[in-house]
Amino acid sequence: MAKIVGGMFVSHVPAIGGAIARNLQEDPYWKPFFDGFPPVHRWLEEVKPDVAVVFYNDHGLNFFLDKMPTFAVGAAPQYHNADEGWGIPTLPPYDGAPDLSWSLIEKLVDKEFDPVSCQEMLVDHAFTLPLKLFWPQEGTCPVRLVPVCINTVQHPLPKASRCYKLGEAVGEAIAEWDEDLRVVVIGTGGLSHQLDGERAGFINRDFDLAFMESLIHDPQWATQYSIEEIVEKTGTQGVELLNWLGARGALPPTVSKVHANYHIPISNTAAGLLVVGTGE
Amino acid sequence: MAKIVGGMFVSHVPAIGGAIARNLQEDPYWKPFFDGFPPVHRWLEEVKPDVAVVFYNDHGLNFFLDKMPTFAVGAAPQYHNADEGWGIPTLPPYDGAPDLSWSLIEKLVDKEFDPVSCQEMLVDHAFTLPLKLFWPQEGTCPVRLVPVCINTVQHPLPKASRCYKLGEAVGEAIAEWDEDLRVVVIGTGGLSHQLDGERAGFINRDFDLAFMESLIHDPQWATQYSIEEIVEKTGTQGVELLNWLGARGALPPTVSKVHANYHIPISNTAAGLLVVGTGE
Amino acid sequence: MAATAAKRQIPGTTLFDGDMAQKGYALNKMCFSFNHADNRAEFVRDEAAYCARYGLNAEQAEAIRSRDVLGLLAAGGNVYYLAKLAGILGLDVQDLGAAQTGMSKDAFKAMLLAHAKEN
Amino acid sequence: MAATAAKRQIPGTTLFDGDMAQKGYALNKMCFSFNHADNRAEFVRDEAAYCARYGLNAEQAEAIRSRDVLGLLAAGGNVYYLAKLAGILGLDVQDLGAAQTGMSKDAFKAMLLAHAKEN
Ligand SMILES: [Fe+3]
Ligand SMILES: [Fe+3]
Repeated sequence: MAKIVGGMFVSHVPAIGGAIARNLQEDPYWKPFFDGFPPVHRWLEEVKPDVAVVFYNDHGLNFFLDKMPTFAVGAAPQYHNADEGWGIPTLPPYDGAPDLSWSLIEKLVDKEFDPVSCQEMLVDHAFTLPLKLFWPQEGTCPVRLVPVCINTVQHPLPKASRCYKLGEAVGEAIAEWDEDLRVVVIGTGGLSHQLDGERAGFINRDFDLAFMESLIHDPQWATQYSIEEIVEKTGTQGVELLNWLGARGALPPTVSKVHANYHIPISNTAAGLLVVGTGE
Repeated sequence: MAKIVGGMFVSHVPAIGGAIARNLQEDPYWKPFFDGFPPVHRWLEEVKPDVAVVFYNDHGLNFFLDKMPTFAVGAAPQYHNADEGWGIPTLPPYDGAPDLSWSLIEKLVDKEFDPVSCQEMLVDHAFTLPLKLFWPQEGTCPVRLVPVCINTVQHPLPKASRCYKLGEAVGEAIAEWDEDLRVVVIGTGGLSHQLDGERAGFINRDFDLAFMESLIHDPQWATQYSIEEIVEKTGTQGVELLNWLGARGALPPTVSKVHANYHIPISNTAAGLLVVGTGE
Repeated sequence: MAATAAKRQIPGTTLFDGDMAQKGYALNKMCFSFNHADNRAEFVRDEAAYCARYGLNAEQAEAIRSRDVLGLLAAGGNVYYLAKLAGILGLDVQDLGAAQTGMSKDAFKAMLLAHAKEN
Repeated sequence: MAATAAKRQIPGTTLFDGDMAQKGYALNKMCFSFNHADNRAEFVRDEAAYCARYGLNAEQAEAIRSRDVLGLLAAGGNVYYLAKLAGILGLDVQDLGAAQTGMSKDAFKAMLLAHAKEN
């Protein structure tokens, strides 16, 4: 049976791609951010996941407003990254786990979720950069992937509680998957930031820290808030924390903290990093 | 407030497009099918709908397996028909009702449905031919449209009960819509037929007639069946009756029969037609 | 490992699920391209080259070459997309039905009509 | 009639909902095209012609011409797509932030840093 070994949560910002490409890990601006990752690398060497299920949001690479899914699940043999228009290097393709993907999709539909199934799917920086941060080695990513994309672009966005339930259903489907796999769930995006409008530059340190803490001890805490409230508290793009909630929903109620980091700012974003283990 | 005046349910087959183009309404093969529609035209002149919400399935015109929605809702100002590859004439564009569409999408997401929103959307024969049968006059269709597309192509398909609930949520959203509109809901597809496999040509008259009857007096009757059971009883394409269930879900529990017709076959399909009124 | 749980067996019927979709993706993508007249014309001009461009495997390419409808289905073809191929080949759904059931077209049409007389 | 129910007011913030999406579709579609280098080059070659080809309205075309970030948002632009336009113009998110808040870029960056010191 497949086992979930833990959850990894991290912000994503295109500029991280440029910093990696230019080896700026020790640059004073970037060091406090990149210094968060060595403990994560050590943990990954211990838990040795085979597969990662990645909850993320697309930024207009694979999806446009002509067909904007609330939830989309990749079911492709391979996922390609591509030019997003802001000049960061394109990363090599990722191997999929399509049988597992289909099992998730079947169980989601059975539990009255209405996912889009994607047998071809471009993955953007929200997917690729967290993987590169977690597995920085040259070449292809050493785990097989299942992308789960949540709409954070076009309102109405799915409610926080719905994203959490989506994660719960994903977690149950993984646990029922009859193959001896070690699975890590990943949530990317946030934390507080706002790129657009007169409130651009908005950051809410208190909320971010409370949210990160809640994922360890009170995982449904943030589901009390409406989407509008989350935008108010975290910014128009801070709402990407929905991806963290989805991933957290897939984990058991009790987890233990492996590592956390929080740094303001990279670009306009409060960068969070959290890793939790299930003991598997 | 918007009012639902009734529901219209009809099979769709590409060949109907050819028959209309060649004026075969009086041809012996087609006459028993086309003779079903004059009573519907008279009813439409009485109830005078402004808007039609159409539950249908796409046959590989707008959606492919790279991004296959479970449920998709159109939110475009206009919907275009296009070449589907089998040589039937392309029909003129349809006016949308995007404000109503967005209201539906918001309420669906609030009720934990996960629709795809489509601000551009090609509509295929499953959408265009029923409209042409109901409103055969030259030129553009006289009602504004909201397309609701249900996946009947890529299994897992949404359960019958889920499609019915989708319809219920659509019905509630229409009732809450603060504009003085008369709305008709339409479900297209089925009834029993199977195009593929050694069982091609399968038709189940008893089930079809029971299903049509159930929509009047026991609308949730078909939701007792799993997708596999529906395929077994109605064929691989008979499962398109999910669109009828979606549309029926949008209507009040009690409706009155306006007109029905059932004819075997057109192409390989058992053709059903049912119109019910709400008394509005 | 099969992507899907134990399946209900329906005689003469295959549900187009994740297993079939994985198998047939290239074939179905090619058929989806037939929404455009230019692509249909190009397929007609050189079938084999068109199949190769879409990366069809040997089983799929041979099923196209031999007009083997059941073979196309077994190779992962979905009938909603294959119907666009049938359009190019000038086959209607009764031709397809006859080919799959081993009946003559007249017998297949008579069988359809007979359903109207049931009970 | 507005497509959406009465909205929560968040200062300096507009949710990209159905009303905004309807307004901004052409603009966002143009920005989505900037995923391709050829399209970016063509935009640079003749901005006005490129805007016209995507059917931008006068308000949108003028906001592009005058590099008016708040104007682009008011005209229905979504920041996830507008960011691709910013890339072409060589603007980073701090340039955008400065433009929208009326700060200098240095002041905007200092404001971001100040959040790290809160409490
Ligand atoms: Fe993001
Ligand atoms: Fe159909």
